[in-house]
Amino acid sequence: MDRRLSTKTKVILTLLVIIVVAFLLHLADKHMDAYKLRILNLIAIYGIMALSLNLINGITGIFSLGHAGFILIGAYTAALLTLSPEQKEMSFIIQPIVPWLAHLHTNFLFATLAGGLLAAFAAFLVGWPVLRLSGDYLAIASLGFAEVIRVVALNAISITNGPLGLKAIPEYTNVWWAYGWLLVTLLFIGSLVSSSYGRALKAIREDRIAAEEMGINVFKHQLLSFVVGGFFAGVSGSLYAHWLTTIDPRLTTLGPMLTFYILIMIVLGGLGSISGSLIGAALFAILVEWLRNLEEPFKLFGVIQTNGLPKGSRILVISAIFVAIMIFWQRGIMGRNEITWDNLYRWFSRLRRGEKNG
Amino acid sequence: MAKGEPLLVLDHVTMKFGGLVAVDDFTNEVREGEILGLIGPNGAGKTTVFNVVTGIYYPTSGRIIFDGIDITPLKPHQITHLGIARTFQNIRLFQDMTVLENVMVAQHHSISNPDGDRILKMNGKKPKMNGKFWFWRSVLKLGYMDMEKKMREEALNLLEKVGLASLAYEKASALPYGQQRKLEIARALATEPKIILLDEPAAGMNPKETEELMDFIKRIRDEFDLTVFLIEHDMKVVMGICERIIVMDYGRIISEGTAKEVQNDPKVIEAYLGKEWEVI
Amino acid sequence: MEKNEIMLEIKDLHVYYGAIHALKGISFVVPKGKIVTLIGANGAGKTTTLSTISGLVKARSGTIRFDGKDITNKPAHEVNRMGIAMVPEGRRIFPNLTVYENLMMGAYNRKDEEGIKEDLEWVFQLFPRLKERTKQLGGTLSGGEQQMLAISRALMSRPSLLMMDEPSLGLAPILVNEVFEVIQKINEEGTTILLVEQNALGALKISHYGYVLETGSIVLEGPSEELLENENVKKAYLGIS
Amino acid sequence: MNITFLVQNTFNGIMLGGLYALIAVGYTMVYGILRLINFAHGDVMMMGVYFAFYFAVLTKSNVVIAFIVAVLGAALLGFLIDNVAYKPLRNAPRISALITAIGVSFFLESFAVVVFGAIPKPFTSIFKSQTLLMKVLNVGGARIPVLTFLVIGITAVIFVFLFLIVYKTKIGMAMRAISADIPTTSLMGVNVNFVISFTFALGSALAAASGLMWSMRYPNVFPYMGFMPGMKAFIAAVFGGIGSIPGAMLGGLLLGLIEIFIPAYFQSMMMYRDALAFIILIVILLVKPSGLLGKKAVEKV
Repeated sequence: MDRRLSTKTKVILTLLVIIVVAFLLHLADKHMDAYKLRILNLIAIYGIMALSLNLINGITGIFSLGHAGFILIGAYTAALLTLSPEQKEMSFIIQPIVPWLAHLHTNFLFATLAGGLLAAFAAFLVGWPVLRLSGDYLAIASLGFAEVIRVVALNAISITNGPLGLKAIPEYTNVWWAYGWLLVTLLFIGSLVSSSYGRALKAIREDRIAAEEMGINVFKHQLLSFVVGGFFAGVSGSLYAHWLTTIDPRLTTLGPMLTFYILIMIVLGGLGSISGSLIGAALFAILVEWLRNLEEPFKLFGVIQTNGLPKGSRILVISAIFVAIMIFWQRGIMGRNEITWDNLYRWFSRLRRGEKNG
Repeated sequence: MAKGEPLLVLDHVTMKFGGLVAVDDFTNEVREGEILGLIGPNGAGKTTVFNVVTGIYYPTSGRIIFDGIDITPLKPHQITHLGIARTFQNIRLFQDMTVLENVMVAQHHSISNPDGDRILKMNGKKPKMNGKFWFWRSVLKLGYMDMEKKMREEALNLLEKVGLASLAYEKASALPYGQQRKLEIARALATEPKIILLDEPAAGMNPKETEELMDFIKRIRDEFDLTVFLIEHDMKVVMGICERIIVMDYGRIISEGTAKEVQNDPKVIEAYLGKEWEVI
Repeated sequence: MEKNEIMLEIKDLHVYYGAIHALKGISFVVPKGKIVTLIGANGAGKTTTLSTISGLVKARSGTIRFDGKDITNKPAHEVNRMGIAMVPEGRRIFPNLTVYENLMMGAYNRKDEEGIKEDLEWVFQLFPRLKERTKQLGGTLSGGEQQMLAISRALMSRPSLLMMDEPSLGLAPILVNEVFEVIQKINEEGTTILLVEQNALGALKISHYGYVLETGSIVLEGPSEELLENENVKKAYLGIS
Repeated sequence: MNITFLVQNTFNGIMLGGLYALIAVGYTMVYGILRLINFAHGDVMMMGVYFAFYFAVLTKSNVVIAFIVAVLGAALLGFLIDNVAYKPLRNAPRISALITAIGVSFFLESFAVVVFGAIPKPFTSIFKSQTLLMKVLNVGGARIPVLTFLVIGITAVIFVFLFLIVYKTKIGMAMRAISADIPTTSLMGVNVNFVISFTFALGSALAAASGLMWSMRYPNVFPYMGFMPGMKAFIAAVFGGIGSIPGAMLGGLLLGLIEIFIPAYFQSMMMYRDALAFIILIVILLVKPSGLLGKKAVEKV
């Protein structure tokens, strides 16, 4: 049986949810302490990263490991555009910044858009060769491209300030920017996935050859998915840069480590599920922060005083959980299912019927 | 095009893989409106013929003409857009998608296949795509919902015709084997083909299902105004519904004709049915 | 058939591939020293039956007894060690190994150097053509030679039961003849054989007993001579109408 | 650009290439058998180096003993990783195994951070006397450290052993058979899972051996030290044709030479040395995906 709500009802319900969430965010913005607020914003940033990678990996079935490269491009582009000319002059101590970039200065919205667009363009350039490969070759090649991007960031000193990175980036990322962009990402990717194009992308994931034989231009659709994912990765990079306030091209900040974090989020939430990505991102952000406690002194069973576990233990715990998920619980929290109004409606009506019968 | 005219022409088509000649100088045609059978022992190169026609492989030499257009250099998605649909020997449904979605994927080329349209226009034919900018229209929902509704109705309509309407919202993987075969045919029909290539449609079916399938193939041929080109192992099916039969062995055509003619061809008996021989 | 001579006994075997019910409770026996044939159309479940016996595919329910021991769902390498060898469909020669190495793979678990040497001589006697090609890579052999190698490789484990999946498939008619002759010869030298064939005519001619499979069930059985005379079999599988 | 310069760089290139080749062989053997890119391979190499370092520091024993312990320890680690993480996923989609491999890599790195600490350790401090390592020979004007000869020599010996195992023993034959066809190999009575675990152990031992020599040359030991050599070695394996052992050797050697020679002649490329390897990878994948010595595969429809 297919039970569905009318489109109108769904639009109204969605608007209602947006208003309620906005109100809650408003309350959080007013009353939460700065630390918790930062975590709240991080959840939104991770959410955008996870959604964009899931579009590529989970929905389209392209196993890309190059996400950090696009995020890096977005982060650097946006940060260079919002940093004041004076600040740029001050921090570029190894080599002075190139003149055309020194005085380029825009507001946060344009900087973020520019970051997204440049990342999308990079995705287009990278996708063109990489998408001709298949399976794990593609994974390695995309990781390789991300590394090339990182090595360039490390060495193009007059543009990126090399290993020193960019400092004193204004902390523009607040609840409204973060969740505003998350909403845009969610609506865009959600709308794409539920359209005929989304079905085509899923079909490519399920069986590439059959999809081709059904008249789908597989390469073009994969590239499309790659570019859209790249755009939002760039956007998330901008938000991330203006959240961190300091960025550098180390292996652990905007390198493969970040890609692996995002991969954990989408696997945890369920590869191929949009709502799963959001859940995965939120859980990951909270888990990582909560595990910070392990590294602080704490009392075991309330009695034994410990000095806390050594630094890095939380990542160890997370990676162990990750491997365990892959072995025992590959589908993650949502599998490929979605939380949609129709599904909720079906679920509630079943629940009600069940109560009547019982 | 009138009934009986050649619709799909294979002209000296050869396909080699390394040293192996899978299809060797294949020349024949499929005529408008007919049900043509392609038979031969395992490994005779039958499926390779389908793969070459639908663009999975480019032939090593030779030409393929469909509806007056040389499709030899074209890509699979372009060829599908022109009107050739197929099914696979080992069912290749989109397993994790619903029955309805499987059919709707096959409609996608009607809004996103400028490549195919270009070929049609170049050959002076009517383009098939309904308008432009569908990517942005579908994401921003600008006039897209009507299209979605139309596609959905057409898909449900098609499922009704083939008798799968009641399973529209089931996952394809949850269908019994016979129904999966049927869905694969329905999905192929959703691309609105002129010709449909069926690769062993009766494989794995019991005699009763096979019987139904034969009726089904004849019915869709008439209802959808189709030409059917099928590979089959089950001699009952081939002899029962094919108006003309091509027999292949070692990549070559060894015989051609009606069921009766082929059955009595000694070359066919030797290659396909096993030769009488003496035990030591 | 007499009970005490039974080498392999299948009882009510059910096998699933995902949702597909591939074997729907088949039962049959292979008596010691005989050739038994399974015939049926493509997709009837013949290969599945052999794969389940050899341990490559897991049975959902039912039992497989070999020499009185239960071997149901034992891993493939243990089944092989108990004395069952298989010639898989499509030969499955190791293309990157030499002919000699392919044969040695067959004898993987044997330690008796002398016995291995003896059997090597034996298979070279059966297929003199292989002897000239011991140093060649398996992948460079012709289809017929690969089939000979596949059979020889299986024989190198000195099995008490030899299972063969479509040994005549894709071979030129003249080679088909040769392969069937060899199967008979192997059987005459004491190896029990379970044969799966699409070439029903040839298979029934050399075998003692046959079973007809249709979509996962056995629909007919009997001594091979009787099956050869059966009207339904003639029509469906022998192409004689 | 004189002959001395050429000799100098050739030796450096062969040494680096040999080290890549030793790691690459592990990738190629595992890939050949399971079609799995064992992301954790570079990290196994890192663990091997830490094993040697801590064994030498804690027991104050001879370096040679520490090295042997480290190689055996890495082999055991490889065996364990296969059994715990990959074996349960043998029948899962290949991409699941790949993700798991990334997780294992991640796990080993953070394990090293927690247990061994994130601060780099000076590897050569475990050598009681460093005179031999420091010694430099004069070869036609070029100054070649003794270490370079040592590394090239040991690498060559290891490769001879590897070839003997893979081409002259029963288990080596089984390994090659598995890489062609797993089910058929099990029909021959081979315990496939055991052979696969053995392959992991062998590859891990070779990676550890490479890591130890690597650390004598670049004595900075830290938890992420396996990442780059691991990636490079993978590239080397693809370069030579993944799945082929001679290919991995050739690919490793060529990559080492390229990485030394290009920056030597074009100073400005020095900083982009790491990017170079990836660009080679992408070009190879696009132009000849089967690599120099690999075989072309036809997709079955």
